[in-house]
Amino acid sequence: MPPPPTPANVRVVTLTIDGQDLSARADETIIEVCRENQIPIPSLCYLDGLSIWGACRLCLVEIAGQGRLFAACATQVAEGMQVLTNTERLRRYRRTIVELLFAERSHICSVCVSNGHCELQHLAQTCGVDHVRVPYRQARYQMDSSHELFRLDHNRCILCTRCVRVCDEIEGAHTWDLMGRGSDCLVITDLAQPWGDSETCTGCGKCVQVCPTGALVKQGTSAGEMVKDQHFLPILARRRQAR
Amino acid sequence: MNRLSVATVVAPASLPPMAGETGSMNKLSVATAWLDGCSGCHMSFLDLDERLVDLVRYLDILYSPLVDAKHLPERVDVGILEGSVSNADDLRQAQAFRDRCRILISLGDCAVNGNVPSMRNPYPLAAVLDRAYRENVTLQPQVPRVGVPALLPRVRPLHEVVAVDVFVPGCPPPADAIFYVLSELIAGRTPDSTQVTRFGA
Amino acid sequence: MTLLQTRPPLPSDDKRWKLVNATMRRNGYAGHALIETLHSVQDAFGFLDETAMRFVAGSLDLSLSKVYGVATFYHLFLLKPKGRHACVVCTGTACYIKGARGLVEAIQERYAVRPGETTPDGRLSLLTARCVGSCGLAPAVVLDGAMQGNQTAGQVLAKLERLD
Amino acid sequence: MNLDDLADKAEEYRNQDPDITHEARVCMAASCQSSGAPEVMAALHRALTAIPPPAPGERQGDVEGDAERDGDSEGDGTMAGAGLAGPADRVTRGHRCKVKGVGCMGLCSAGPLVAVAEKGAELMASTLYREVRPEDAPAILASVAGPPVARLHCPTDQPFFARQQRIVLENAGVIDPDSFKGYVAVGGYAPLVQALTEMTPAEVLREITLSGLRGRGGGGYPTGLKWSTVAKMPGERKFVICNADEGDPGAFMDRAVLESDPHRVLEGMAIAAYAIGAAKGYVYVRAEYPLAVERLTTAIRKAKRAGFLGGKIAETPFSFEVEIRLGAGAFVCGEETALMASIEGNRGQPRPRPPYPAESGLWGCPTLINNVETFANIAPIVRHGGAWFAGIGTEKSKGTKVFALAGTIENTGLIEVPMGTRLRDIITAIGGGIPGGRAFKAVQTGGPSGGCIPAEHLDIPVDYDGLKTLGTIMGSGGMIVMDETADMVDVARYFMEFCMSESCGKCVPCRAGTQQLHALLDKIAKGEARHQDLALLEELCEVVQATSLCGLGQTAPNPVLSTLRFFRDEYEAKLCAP
Repeated sequence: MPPPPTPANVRVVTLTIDGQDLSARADETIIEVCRENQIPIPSLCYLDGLSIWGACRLCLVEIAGQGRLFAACATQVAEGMQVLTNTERLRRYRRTIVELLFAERSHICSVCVSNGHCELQHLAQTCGVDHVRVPYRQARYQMDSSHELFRLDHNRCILCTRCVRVCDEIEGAHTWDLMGRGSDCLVITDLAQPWGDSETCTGCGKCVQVCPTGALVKQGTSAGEMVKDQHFLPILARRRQAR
Repeated sequence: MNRLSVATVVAPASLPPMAGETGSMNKLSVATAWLDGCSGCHMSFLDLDERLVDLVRYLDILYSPLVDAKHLPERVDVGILEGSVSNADDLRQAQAFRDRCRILISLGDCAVNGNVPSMRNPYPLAAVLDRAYRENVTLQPQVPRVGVPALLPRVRPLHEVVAVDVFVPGCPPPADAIFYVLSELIAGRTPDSTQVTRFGA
Repeated sequence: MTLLQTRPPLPSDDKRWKLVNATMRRNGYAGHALIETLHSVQDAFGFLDETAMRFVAGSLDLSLSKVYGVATFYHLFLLKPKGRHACVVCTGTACYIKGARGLVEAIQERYAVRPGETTPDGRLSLLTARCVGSCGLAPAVVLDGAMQGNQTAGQVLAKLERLD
Repeated sequence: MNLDDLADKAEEYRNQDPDITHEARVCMAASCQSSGAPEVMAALHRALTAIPPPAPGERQGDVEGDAERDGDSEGDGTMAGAGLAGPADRVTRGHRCKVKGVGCMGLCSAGPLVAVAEKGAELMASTLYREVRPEDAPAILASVAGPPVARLHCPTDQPFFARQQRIVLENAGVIDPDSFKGYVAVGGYAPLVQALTEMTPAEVLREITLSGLRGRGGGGYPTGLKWSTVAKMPGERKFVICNADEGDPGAFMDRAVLESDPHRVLEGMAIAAYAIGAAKGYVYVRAEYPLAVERLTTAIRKAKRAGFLGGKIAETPFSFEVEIRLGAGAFVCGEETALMASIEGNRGQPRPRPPYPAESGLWGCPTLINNVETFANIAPIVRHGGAWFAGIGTEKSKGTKVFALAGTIENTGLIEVPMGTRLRDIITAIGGGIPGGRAFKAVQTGGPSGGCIPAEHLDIPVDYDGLKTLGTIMGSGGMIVMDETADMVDVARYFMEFCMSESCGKCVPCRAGTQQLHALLDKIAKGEARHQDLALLEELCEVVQATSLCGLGQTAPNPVLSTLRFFRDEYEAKLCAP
């Protein structure tokens, strides 16, 4: 699919990413430019087609002349910008963040229906996480199997809010939201009632498809069987935008 | 798109030649044991099949469930532990391995991250024992205490109780991954197992 | 195409709903009035129950999960009724340095309630506050709305014992 | 209305009760209220009426309380049952005295405080009484015409008062915070009228920039620069927000300012709105400060009625409305993007910046956010000029700073000192040192985002940059003093517990990282940690600091890093064998 032509009022800028000279539309974010140019940059909360959340902090990059780090998903490119996406420091931070996620809840890959198709699991491998240095919290979270089609396992949720956003922004139901705060945050449907009792859920399953882990899955899948399909998202997002 | 699949093995196609093919003096001594695990990682080791024959030219397996020796030698080059640390015996075994092995390998998800055994951790130990030995038992329910090691309050990955040098995650780690790790050690290099395996692999 | 939103009727003829409704009306039933509205529900009823959250969500045209998400984000909002008496121990830095933890522990031990909980008989809620801004009186306790400065565990327990 | 008209008004209000010569001012700020000020106030009223009536020919004091000061009988005397109301006046030996509720006088640990002063005199010129009980009322009133009551006397020439320089707090403890006329009488709203009638917005911006004022909320961002940026932003709708979500445990400066001089803050906001072109403002204030909310509400109502808020202020085309928004117990809402999310009725979760609020803030419009103390500095700057303000303080930190002194220190309370005052002066001279003969160990500044300063650095001048070099921050102004008995690992754990439970849960490093840091500190405090735990602690601190989404997470490791820097031995002493 050819990229859409640049609108007349948007400038084109040149920048370097990891030493590569690139051009980009001024309204693009760093992560979009990276993805276009096959520069790998890890992310979990970012998903093309959904609004920017900026919370997983995995896509942080260094920008020359700036003391702090910037989230590639939330930072627009600028003329002459020099971006580094893969420094030793960034790799170290990313590794630690992935470890923090693994330690926060119980992600036991071997018995997960998403085993082999999980973005968190994949990230652990690409970020070089062969073990988790911080202690596992071992808190106990519930499962919700009340929905006839889908299942929610809070133990595997990383609170990326992709489900919340896709439900609100694409499906328009806003069945999902977050409750609580800090590590007590949970994704909820309606007034934190069982998913199957939800009056607002349309059962469309978009939340399941965008979920990066095994937190939201189809009923009836067993270990390793849950393969997600997100191809609908950019298409629907573009069509919604067009209106 | 197969970005979620395990990377292809990059292990050396053949093992390095050793100085003086017959010189067993240069072999790496190896000890293995399983703690709280299913032995699947050891089975995966056996899945090396004919490559085992190649490996024993470089390795001396001195102590293992796979061999007859009953005592862990005082000094061992490479220790390989499968399984999580769940009871008092596991803890003793782990400490003994650490004391006596130059390089300690944490093999498989149970050892690396607690895996299935650690799923009891959110529950108090007493509740776990009750569930297993009283609630689900119809005949003479009782918690065994004699002749079995006491369970630790929490199941822990190996590196939480002793220092670990090499981590090989996977449930079980593929035979190729084990082969790669051992080959690298034989060649005197530090293996990076994320090239060949991952959690849950 | 315009789809008109219909606002739900007041949940009952309890006069307090009119107060809640007035807050929403004053804000033009705009979604951004959610927190203001939840404050007025809590002022009127003491806590937020499901009926109230459904009514507010319907009136402001917000989703149920959003209302619940906001209500549980802010620690001041209670989803369960408080006890007849509320004992708030300030755990701000000054109070902490001067022994607030001891006060909490003493109450916790005597009444078997943890901070945020209410005794089973509904008599006493133990709460902690981040800082009640009376650092000059540390450690401070707010008992049923009245500030008590420079407290010891003995003093606080004695006061709690005297409550009905 | 021009400045002359306002000056006439002020003169009129000052001379409203020409017979009154003295005032007995009772501190009715929250701290004194909780130590019994309302009872003292009532006793003083009773004592006034009990004093024999004046000799024939002298005017009978209006014991019922002049129903009003602001011609607003409904408004005054409605204070929280606390009764700021009902000033009564009576003659005592040729002097006429009235009882008046005022804001914070500073020395909270000695409350309830009562000051007897000539009408309109500043705090320093008053006779101050400490720890006043209701039964002391007759003696205090008698002292209006006689010598001070020695046993209650709290000299105002002691360093606690003498070493202060009150700009932000100049009216605190002097005027009745609920009285609009009282504020105008001391020159209030003249700077606003001056700005509206005699200055262009650009001129206001120039004075603020010239003053060198930096944000008092903690960051120390140059106020003039912030205002200019918002002013330059395109867009019809802009907003001014006053951040009164003072959440640092151990900080109560903003609360005292709002409770003592609310009009001052509103005036600062109005001047800002004029300078940047905003027509609407919000004060986001903690619901935990009911008294501040009430006084602010009263002030807004009265300012609006008098034409200093609302449409066509001072008969100029400038309009400015202010609304109060209540927080609901979330520390993170002090972060500006979280605060705006909360005003919009959402969960108070921050979002990545840029875009900064100046560009895209409340409902996507350019928004100016300053804290209470920053706004309280605006009126004096406009009145005396930016150059005057720039003459106070140090090279890079101008003006004064209000601090809340607390912890194990003799004088706890609120102080205002010029920037650059040595920390030692604040603690030993103003604060009166450590009670009980114990030794000073450290002072914590900047709350959960700050750090601890040990004894060997007490000679540092307190300003934004000086504190930064010691690994702490100015913060909003909390200063917690700790004596030798303080356990620094425990202090670090306390602050980490705070950050952990106040983390909004949005970004991973803050949500999960503070959890892990707290667990590690707990392990160390319990003596169960090893050397590698300490190394992990430091590494995690770095990650949380560098990768968190907002200031809460980015600064959460500060108390740990700072105590590690100065008290590492305490950590190491708690480690068990490696």
